[in-house]
Amino acid sequence: MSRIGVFVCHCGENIGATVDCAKVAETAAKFPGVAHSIDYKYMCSDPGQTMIKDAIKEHKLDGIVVAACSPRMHEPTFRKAAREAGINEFLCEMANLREHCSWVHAKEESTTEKATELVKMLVEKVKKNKPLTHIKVPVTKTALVIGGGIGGIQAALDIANCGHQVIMVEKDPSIGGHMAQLSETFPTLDCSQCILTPRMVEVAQHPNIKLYTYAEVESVSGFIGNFEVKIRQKAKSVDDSTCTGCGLCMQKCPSKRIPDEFNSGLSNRTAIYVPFPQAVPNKPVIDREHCTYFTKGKCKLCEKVCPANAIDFTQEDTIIEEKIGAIVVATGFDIKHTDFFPEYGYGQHPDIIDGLQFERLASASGPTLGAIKRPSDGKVPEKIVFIACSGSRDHAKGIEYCSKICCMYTAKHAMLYKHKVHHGDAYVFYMDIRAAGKNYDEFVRRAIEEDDVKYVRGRVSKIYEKDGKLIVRGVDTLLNSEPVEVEADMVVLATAAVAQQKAEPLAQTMHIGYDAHNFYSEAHPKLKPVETNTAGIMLAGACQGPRDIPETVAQASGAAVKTVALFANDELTREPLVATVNRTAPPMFSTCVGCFLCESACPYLAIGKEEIKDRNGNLIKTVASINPGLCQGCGTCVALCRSKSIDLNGFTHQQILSEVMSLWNRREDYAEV
Amino acid sequence: MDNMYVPYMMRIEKITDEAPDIRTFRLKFMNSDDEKKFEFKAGQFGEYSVFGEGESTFCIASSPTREGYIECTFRETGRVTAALASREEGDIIGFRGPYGNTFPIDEWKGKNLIFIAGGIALPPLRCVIWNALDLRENFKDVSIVYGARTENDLVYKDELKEWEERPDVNLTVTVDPGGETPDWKGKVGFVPAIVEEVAPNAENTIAIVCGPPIMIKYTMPVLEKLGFPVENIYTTLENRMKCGIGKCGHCMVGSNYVCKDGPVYRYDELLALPMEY
Amino acid sequence: MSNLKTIIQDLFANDNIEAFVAYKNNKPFIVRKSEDAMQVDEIDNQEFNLAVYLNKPEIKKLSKLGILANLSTMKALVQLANENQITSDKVKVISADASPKKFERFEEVTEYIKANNKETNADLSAKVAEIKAMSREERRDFWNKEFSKCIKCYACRSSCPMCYCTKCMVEANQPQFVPVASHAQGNFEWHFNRAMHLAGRCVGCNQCASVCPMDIPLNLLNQQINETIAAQFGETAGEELNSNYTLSFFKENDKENFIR
Amino acid sequence: MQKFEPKIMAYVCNWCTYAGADLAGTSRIKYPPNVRIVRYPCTGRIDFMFLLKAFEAGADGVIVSGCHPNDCHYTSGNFHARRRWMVFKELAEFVGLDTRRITFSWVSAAEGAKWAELVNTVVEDIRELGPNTEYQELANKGVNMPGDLLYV
Amino acid sequence: MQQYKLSKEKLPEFLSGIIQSGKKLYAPVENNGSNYFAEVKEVGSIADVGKKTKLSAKSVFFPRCEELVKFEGNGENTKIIEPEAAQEGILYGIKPCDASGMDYFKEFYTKENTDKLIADRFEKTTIISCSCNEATDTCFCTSLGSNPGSIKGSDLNLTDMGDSGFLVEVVTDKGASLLESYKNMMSQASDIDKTQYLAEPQIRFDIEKVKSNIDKIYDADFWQEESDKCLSCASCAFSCPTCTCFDIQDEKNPYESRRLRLWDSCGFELFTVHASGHNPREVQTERWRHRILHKFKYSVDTLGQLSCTGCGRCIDNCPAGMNIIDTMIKISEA
Repeated sequence: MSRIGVFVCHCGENIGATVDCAKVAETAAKFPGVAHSIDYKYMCSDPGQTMIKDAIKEHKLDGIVVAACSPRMHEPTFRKAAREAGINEFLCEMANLREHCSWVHAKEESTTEKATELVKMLVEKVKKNKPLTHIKVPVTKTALVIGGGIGGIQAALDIANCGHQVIMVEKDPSIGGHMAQLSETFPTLDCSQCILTPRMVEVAQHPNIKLYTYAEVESVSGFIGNFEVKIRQKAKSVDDSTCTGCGLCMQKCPSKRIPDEFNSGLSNRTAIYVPFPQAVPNKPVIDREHCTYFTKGKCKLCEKVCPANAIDFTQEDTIIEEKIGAIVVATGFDIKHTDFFPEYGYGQHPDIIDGLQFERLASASGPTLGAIKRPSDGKVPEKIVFIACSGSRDHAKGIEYCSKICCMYTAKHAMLYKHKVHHGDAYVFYMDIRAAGKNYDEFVRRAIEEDDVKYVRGRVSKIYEKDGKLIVRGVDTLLNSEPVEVEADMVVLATAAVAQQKAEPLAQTMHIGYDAHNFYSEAHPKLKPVETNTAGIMLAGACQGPRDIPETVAQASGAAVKTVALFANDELTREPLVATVNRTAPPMFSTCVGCFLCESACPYLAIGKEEIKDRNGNLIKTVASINPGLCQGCGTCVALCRSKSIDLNGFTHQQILSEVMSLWNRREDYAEV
Repeated sequence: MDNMYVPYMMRIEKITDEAPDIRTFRLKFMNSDDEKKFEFKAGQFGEYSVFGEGESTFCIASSPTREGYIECTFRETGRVTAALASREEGDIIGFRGPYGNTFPIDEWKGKNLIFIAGGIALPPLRCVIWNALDLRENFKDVSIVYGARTENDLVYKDELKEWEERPDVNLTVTVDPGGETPDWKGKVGFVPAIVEEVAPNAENTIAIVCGPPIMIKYTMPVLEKLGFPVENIYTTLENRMKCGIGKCGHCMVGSNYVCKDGPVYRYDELLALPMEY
Repeated sequence: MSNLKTIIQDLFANDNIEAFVAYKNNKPFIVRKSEDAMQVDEIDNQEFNLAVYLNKPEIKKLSKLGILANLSTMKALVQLANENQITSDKVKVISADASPKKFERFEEVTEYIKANNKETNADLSAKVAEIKAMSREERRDFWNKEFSKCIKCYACRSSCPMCYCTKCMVEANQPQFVPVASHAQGNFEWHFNRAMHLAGRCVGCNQCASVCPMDIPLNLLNQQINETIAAQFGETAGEELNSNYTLSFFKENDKENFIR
Repeated sequence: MQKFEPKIMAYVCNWCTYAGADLAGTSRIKYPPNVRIVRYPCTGRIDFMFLLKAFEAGADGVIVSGCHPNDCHYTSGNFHARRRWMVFKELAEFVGLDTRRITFSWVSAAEGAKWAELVNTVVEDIRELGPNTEYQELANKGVNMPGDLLYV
Repeated sequence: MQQYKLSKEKLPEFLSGIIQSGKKLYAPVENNGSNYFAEVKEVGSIADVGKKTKLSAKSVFFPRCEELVKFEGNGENTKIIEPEAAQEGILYGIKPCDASGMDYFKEFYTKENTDKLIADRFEKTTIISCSCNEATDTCFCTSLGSNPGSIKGSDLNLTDMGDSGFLVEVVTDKGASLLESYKNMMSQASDIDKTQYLAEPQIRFDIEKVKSNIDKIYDADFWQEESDKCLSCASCAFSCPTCTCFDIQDEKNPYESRRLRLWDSCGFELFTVHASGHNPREVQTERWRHRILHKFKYSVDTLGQLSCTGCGRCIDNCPAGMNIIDTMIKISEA
């Protein structure tokens, strides 16, 4: 039989006034397996803890039950005491006599009786407790940052500045992301590139950051602290190490009519290109889809002109394998394009543009060098209409959420327009103005009040062309929903922010959750906003949902801190309260039959397949195995397992059943009612 | 009613931890009348039980020459053994027995004895080893070859030392390759190989072999090669048993109820049985 | 020679199968050698769900085999595939109908099921409804009476294509959840457990009831659960590949009107 | 001999209902002492067998309670539990178990008052129903009975 | 041997006399279209004894769940409580094949290491068998050298003679003493030969050939073929009149515990498995062979008699259509 110690705490008067603690201790002493039982005024006090430690040694106890307050309060205290006395801390259990008994019941015999039974339950449970050791997982102190936008840049720099290695993967030829495309930023109207490019350079030059541009994450395996990732480095066709970035090749390239992604299609680029002048790295890649050599089999002009002999048409995609300990996902967002809107002409009219296109028009480095000229004929628009909530908050379009940034950038756009075209008229159609943020509402008010932007509350039902003008037809809901028509020269749609096209497959690669709109899910909406359900994978920026730059940067720093915190120790220590799949003697090896119905129930994707092989390497059976690095111990798989092959440390079938059975109700104790 | 399923009440007098998960209990009868009536011989076994958890079958590991108590050694593998393992000194458990046949130790007078055991199978032999050692003058050379997976898995470590030191016992202890620590002074290798190495003289020698099926399988040919006639080799079977009295059918091998007609078999008797053990 | 026999012999010759599960004299029959194919039945109305043989250890360990499958066998095969117990590489499926056809992939099996699915459990549904209409005490007494016959021979378990655990939970004894004994509690908990463990997995072949030597209508339990699951979650076992298992899957708007 | 006092077993999850019951304590909300709480990490951990085992142990009533949907500490344990309970409850009713003795509920960490109210209601309901002897009796039906049709 | 004639009308009177005498009467009763042995409280509930019951009558002597011993309290205060003694009873309506199975059963449990619990029930139970007028197509008692009028294992034997009533044969003293109080209902009938009324099940295999082959077929090829469709359930063993195997399991609550004897079957995969995981009869072929050899060889070795009575229940109840007759034919032809 076991040797259990029972320690009943009076908690001053808190328990003692209602429960007869001495009697509880006295009765508990008679329970089978109880070797020592005592009550004391304050168990959590130093003398109380000393008493427990001494009793453990003196009575050779192999388990203790402290009957005191809620385990949510003092379990760590008493487990520590147990550990200090030389027994495994998981051989300590608490009976909740305060919150669940003395504080909620009257001073009656039945209350003491309940207290006694609560102790009995835990005595029976602790008899079945097994010593557990904390799970230690080694940590590879290298972080992977996916995405080289402002979120990724911020996270990478923060982590790298803490002395840890960072690998950054960017799908485009240059880092910078959407922020590099912006002209000015709200609410300060400072130049976006001016604040971003120094940070891009910092990334490129940081000794702790390894940058892979024009690369994508191919696969992720492993678990927190121990991921293995395969990165596909797409063939650049230019040897980075020899290319000097002189740009001769781009001047000579004959394919010059390729829509420029950086300028949102408002200008063209060559097949060998750098996306923009301040690109990092500032070395071109060949876009094989449009390159004459790759499409038609001859040209090689660039090769001929390259003074450094850096052009290499034979390059192939390579797979780079890296071992990493944590991942920061900062893949950003995309926007809906004008072709999404039938009511606005399916993007057929060149003068109906989206927000990013307007950013490029307004940008000094843009196709018009910052002059607001309409794409169709290059004329300065005299009257311009901005339509907020284009697609957002629209159930009919399947986008119920608010894109969050549009109110602010629309105000910014209107202001930029007014600053550049002083005599022009700017209209903004909006649903609500959401300008919560430091100096945000003031910014919008400035647009309306100082720059005389005309805000019309109402939706635009239709835009059509008439006599070279764009007729914008909407309603003004503040004026009794009267129809409004504006004859505009140009229309800017603040289109909905949506998840990146490849967000879903990437989430599946990493096994992280995502919502119906393919934005990635945080582990907890309030308390774990930068973590995902997969331990060791953090989120930064708009991949989780639309957000602006300061929020993205703040979150990126948060994700960086989570990563650095993980890297603070060589080993990751986790509570051992995890599920395990049993292993039995051969020839069965495990009672698990490998149905893997548990697999889909695990919210943490902690359940994997393990192949059991004989000495010759022949497969005997495939069984479930639970990665203790990922399991959080909810026990859903345990309850699902039909053959009872999975059990949960700390809450085993044996422990719980013993607790339940200890409450056995003796019928003969009752009179008939 | 004379109910054969009613156990004796036994008190655990002493618990010895032998190896990881392996313990020895020394049991005393609660009722002195039971104790007086009780008699057993080397090779017999019993059903040890925890009330409400079930019965488990182990040999009696102590020698009949040591009176006043019985001992059993068991490994924690299932529900009953786990319940037994959680008992403390002074606790009460149940015991039924003795059951089964015995080693014909009287017939071995004047012969050499070699005991060959592997792992947790030393307990059945320990009974007959002590029985022989307590009647040492009846036998000529006594040798013991004992092997376990690792050093830590060896049971009766104190007694191994005692046998080691006795001049009239020739003890060879071995562990499987990889199971030794740097200080290990015994042999390294599997039991059959060590038996071959020790090469006991087969003449006028009785070999008593007990171990896991795989060890038996490879040791027997070695003994035959060394010239042991099958009639001079004994072993004891450890089939699954429930009742111990030849009724429940679990231990049946051919028409033999191992619990009643065994567990001790001479090798030629064993060869006559179907290979269902 | 009939089509079926030719197909079986062909499987032995060209697909290297080691066994073929079929019927002989209306009973299950394992064809181990090509020439034994001549003995199989050609009629196509047998009820026995042969999929259960794929769980038999001696057959499970074979590397390749074939099986004659009626509709319920096919559903069981699909469900077994969903539960990672068989693969189409290993198991060749032949339809048990007037014109036996070989399916290369389980996708074809599901198509066959869709095309040929029929509502066969109308009588059973009626019986379930009848029991549901009883008072609680009547229901309790009805089942007590039925379970009292159970001798725990486990024919229900052995004959169920979805009962393939190598060690059934009644044989797990640390702790012993379900009493081994065939007393009222042991029987009740055994059948309750079996029904729960088949929830969302039972393909409705009714084999448990038809093999029971004590004629306990065990299929009523499964039918009741199948009906609950169909009504509450809109799911049916064994009809689609990779369909989510009812109990390790959820929808946020699952019904919860019984929760306070 | 005592007067019948219902014995209620409560299977609760650690993060919501256990904490809710703690809150009832810190708020000193009184409720009857008939309830014994068994702590689980999550309602997802509650094997349906434990519900039957509560009956075997002679519980007159059982409360099963966890986090409200979407509040699960482990994100989805309660969703899984909810499905399982649905199937369990329907089957239990079908085989004639007295499901009035099992109460499923959601009590969050903030709902101390709801917890106290729940215990009050359940204790009163079960007091009405009387002792639960039916299930415990099963253990002796069919033992030592010659013949094949035992407890018809 | 004494023989009496009992008219059809008097039979219920005879049986209700037994019930009234305070003895327990076990007889076939009907449930969902099949017959089972159970205690009957009134004669009217006895089913047609001509129909084979689903299970043998062994549950009357060997209940499927029985307390071997009970323990009250914990630790030092543990009290051992032994089961109560059996009650006097009559088993009526058992077939001759079943009765001879019961004879084997009794022999097995009493010959060596007597199991007092089972012996006590045999001692206190009088067996009245009823000869078969009709056989089913799974009956093969005649193939084993027995016949549908066999009196082996019976204390009294009844043969239905149609309109002429029943022929009552007194087999044992126990039978005679039971009849003592009811003799007035019967008339002497020593000259009747019951053979004419008996069913004539076809002889399916040559038992002599089986006996001569049984020692040499252990390694035969047909075992796999024969056992291939076996699903390892226990419906054959549990319905068999001579399957004696059992399991012992403990149950407990915090106040008391009990040790139960439960039916078990050598067909279960886990029946023989060792604590180490090693299983001496790992595949079903070995288990089926053990079952057959136990019936036809091992029981002959140990008790000098076959332990198959030809009742055919294993064939009737097998989910997979296993047929012991097929195996016997294979053995006889080996």
